Amino acid sequence: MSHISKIILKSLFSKPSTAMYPIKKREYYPNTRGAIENDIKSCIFCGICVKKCPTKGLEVLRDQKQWSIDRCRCISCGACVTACPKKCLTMENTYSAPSTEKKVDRYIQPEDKVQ
Amino acid sequence: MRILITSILFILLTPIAGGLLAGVDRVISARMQKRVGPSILQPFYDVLKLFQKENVVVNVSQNLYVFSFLFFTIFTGVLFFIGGDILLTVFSSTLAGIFFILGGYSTHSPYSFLGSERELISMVSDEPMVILMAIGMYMVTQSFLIRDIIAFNQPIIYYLPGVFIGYLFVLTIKMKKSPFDLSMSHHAHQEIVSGITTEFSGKSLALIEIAHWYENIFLLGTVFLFFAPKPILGVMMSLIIYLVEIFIDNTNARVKWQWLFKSSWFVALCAGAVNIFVLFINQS
Amino acid sequence: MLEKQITEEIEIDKLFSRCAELKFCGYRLVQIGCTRTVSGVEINYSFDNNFQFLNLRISCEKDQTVPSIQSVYECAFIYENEIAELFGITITDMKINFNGLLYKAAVSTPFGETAAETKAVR
Amino acid sequence: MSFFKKSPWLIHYDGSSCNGCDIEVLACLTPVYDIERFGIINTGNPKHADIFLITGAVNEQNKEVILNIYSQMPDPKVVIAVGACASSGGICAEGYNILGGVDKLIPVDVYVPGCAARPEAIIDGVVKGLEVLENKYRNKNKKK
Amino acid sequence: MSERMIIPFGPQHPVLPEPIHLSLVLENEKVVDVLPSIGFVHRGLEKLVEKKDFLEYTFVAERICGICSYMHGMGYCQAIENIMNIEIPGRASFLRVIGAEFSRIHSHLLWLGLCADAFGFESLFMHTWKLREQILDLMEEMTGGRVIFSSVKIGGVKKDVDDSLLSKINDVLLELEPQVKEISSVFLESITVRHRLEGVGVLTQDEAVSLGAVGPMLRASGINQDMRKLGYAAYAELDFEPIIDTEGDSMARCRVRIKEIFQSMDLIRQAVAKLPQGPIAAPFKGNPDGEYFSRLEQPRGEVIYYVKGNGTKFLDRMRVRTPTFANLPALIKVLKGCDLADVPILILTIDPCISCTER
Ligand code: SF4
Ligand code: SF4
Ligand code: SF4
Ligand code: SF4
Ligand code: SF4
Ligand code: SF4
Ligand code: SF4
Ligand code: SF4
Repeated sequence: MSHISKIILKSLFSKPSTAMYPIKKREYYPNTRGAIENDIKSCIFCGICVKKCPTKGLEVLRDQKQWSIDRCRCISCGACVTACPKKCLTMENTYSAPSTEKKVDRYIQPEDKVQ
Repeated sequence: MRILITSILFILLTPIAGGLLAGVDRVISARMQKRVGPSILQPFYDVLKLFQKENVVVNVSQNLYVFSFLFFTIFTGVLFFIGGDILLTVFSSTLAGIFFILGGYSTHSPYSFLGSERELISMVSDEPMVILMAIGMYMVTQSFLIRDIIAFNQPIIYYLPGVFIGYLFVLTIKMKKSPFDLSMSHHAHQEIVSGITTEFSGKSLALIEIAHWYENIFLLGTVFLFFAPKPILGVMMSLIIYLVEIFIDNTNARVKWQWLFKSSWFVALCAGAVNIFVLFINQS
Repeated sequence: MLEKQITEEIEIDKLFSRCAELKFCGYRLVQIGCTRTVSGVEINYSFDNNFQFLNLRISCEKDQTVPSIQSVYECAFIYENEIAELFGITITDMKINFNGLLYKAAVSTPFGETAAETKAVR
Repeated sequence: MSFFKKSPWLIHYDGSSCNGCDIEVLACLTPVYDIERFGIINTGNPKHADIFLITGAVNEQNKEVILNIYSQMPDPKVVIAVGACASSGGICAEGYNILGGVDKLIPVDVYVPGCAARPEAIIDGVVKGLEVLENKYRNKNKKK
Repeated sequence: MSERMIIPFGPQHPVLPEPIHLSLVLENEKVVDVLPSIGFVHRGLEKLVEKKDFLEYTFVAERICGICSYMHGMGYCQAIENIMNIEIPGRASFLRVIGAEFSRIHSHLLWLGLCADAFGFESLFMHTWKLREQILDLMEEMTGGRVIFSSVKIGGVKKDVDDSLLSKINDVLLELEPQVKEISSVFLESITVRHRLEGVGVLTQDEAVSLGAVGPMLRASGINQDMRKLGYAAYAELDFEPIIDTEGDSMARCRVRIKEIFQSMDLIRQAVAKLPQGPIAAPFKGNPDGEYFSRLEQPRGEVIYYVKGNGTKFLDRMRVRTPTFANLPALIKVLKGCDLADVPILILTIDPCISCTER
């Protein structure tokens, strides 16, 4: 009883340890695993990332020069990043935002691409 | 006329005071847990939201019981604050409790059934002490009327320290604070889910919440009685006791009903009955 | 770090007596696990005694039955029921029998077909 | 004036999650994240709840439980799918016992991606859910 | 008033973080019979080896459970490494110990919090979980994840730890140790807590063995058994003794776990001090052919991965026998005859991990 009293009184008269998210934004570590981004300009639509993805969350439409990711499927495992031969995929250290619909992010390569 | 005004004032002001006290409880508990916690007005938001919620009624008698519970709780408070008979307040608060329990039983859910059973046990546990308190006050002031008790020339605590300690103990039971929060709780960590209130939702839950505000104010009023001739001290003491209850809530695990039963009777006997006995010897 | 792991292949009818022996020698039942083979399954009964790992293995054709060892190792019931339910193996004389209601999976005996059958599908 | 935004009570059900998202939901209650700041109470009782947080995918056995909880919640209510598993099935979608994301069973209002969904993401998701809750209440009143 | 009542306990229940369903047959508030039914989290992950190759399966293995995620990955990779005769570099094996022991601390703190919650001690739950956050922050800085670490891979680990992080680990442990001491003395000394734990759910030494209990459950009943003594990863080079208690009640199990937190802190310090330089992963080629039973000590006890490869990308079999699965018979035993109020504590006392149990 005395130990917990001490802890509790100490807490009562000191600052709470709440991080106050979302009023205060949070800094993530460089290592933190988050959303996958594609630097679409250098993508060659080889489809290797699609094959390596354990959740089948990626899709490549070669003829439309489109690479897309289903945010709701991705488990941030990084397999696609490791596999990409052009190293155009990166893993950000921020998470993909919640949404009211299932979000598929499409990246379409601009026509006038310089390779 | 004065009685009428007091009653109306009580009925109108108590929910405000009771709700605020509940808010203070939430905030202080959070701080004790090193959290920021909700706004102090949170209990009002909760109740107002519950009124906006769809009402799912399990059966008709359920609402009747809740309404009776609220009615008799308010009645108890009114009786108390207009200075009525203390035995009658004890009786009517018990009656209110019984309606609450009946409401729990009436839903036929195993959780609320068990919650009601435990509430019944809590009542049996705290009742002796409450009655001892009434008797003690009578022995000191020679009256069961609260207005006479208040008018007594000295704080009653001088004569009834043992009874006061015993009463504080049962106060924890009555306020449904840990370690004695066996019959219901709205935070999710109870083996019987929300206990008695499991099957209540929407408006009826809001009414139960409001009834508890009235009840808390009434309970703090009884603490005040012990210090009555010194009103400032009395109010201070009731608030301090309330803080102590929050503190106890946060420093204890929930005990089992057997322990609750044994300990409360033990305390009633040791502190309460001995005190009364001493008084009796002195007076005769 | 390689731990020495002994696997003893035995006949089904020796299983019970061998388990009783091990129990007598103070071995603890670690797990029972089932693996599909070309024509049936093999079941591994793993034991441990003071970090000595010992494995009994029986092979069992699709229509063969396996005796329960619950009367030797009480806790075997959970593994035996699992095997019966997921692999569709008949285990005889189980004291505690969930009758296929342990997992209640969407597919009954998901590991039911033999490895040969799966290869064919693939 | 609606008070849902100020006092959303939630119920959390762990579908067939790996516990990852689960303990992150619990972590949201603890001092560092403290979602009680938003007036949220984890009630554990469907009849008291406004928000239904589900972690993990739907499988053969828990689909009835989820339907049951959902139907016991009084209106208006909001469903939030937390984590890749609850949103789409995630890594285990190909398992024989998995039906898929929660939206296969009941309408989902907010999807929180991630594996595991971070507490910050869950807080964002709940805040989004509050808007939806408020709108649902307004629409219901309009219809009346 | 001895009518019998059946109350459903779970799968959705506020004191259970996970879905397990028990039908409790009550006589007043005494439990006279327990009928468990599981399967609410059954996902069929073992069968996924037919659809994912053995490299991809590492991600699945990590997601068998989000609490022991680190050790699930580690156990699976160890099995593959043994089959393929991959020698992991020294630095990797020490890093694995650090990761695994941090997981143990976080898991035990998590358990202590849930246990406090189960006996209605909310403030204690909050304070315990507050301490846990510091461990998670450290884990995130090291591996990138708070609960799913994705850190172990076949042949080693994915991310190295630099010197500044190593000294941070020491600093955090130094700061954390007195705080954990303070919290744990509440568990060990508070009157109401002792009233709820002591003598509750006693499991004798013989029962523990014959019911096949593992981990703290077994050690609290006086049996010396800790798989780390097998010396996998770098445990052979570290100095520690399994923690044993003799009472066999819930308090003993609580004591064992508390002591293991300090033991893990000590192991991490040893590992940090001895961490060798060098690469963090060994290259390898080919597919696994052969079988192995990989045994590990998870926070909840001994876990077994049985992996059987056939020389192709796809494994023949991957079976995991998790500690909770092995502890279920003992749980059913202690539940019979207890008070309803003790049910949550008894369930928690085996530290149930349903998701790995059912996979
Ligand atoms: S692997 Fe890289 S280059 Fe190939 S399709 Fe994927 S992102 Fe584009
Ligand atoms: S991170 Fe993993 S799950 Fe996400 S897209 Fe890449 S490979 Fe797929
Ligand atoms: S996302 Fe689902 S369906 Fe796709 S690979 Fe993963 S588990 Fe399978
Ligand atoms: S112990 Fe009871 S009163 Fe205290 S926070 Fe928990 S539920 Fe609320
Ligand atoms: S120790 Fe081994 S060999 Fe000796 S009797 Fe026992 S089982 Fe047989
Ligand atoms: S999304 Fe990931 S962390 Fe969450 S339950 Fe699924 S596998 Fe676990
Ligand atoms: S025992 Fe529990 S925590 Fe450990 S790996 Fe299994 S599921 Fe995870
Ligand atoms: S015991 Fe199993 S389900 Fe529970 S946290 Fe650990 S791995 Fe997950």
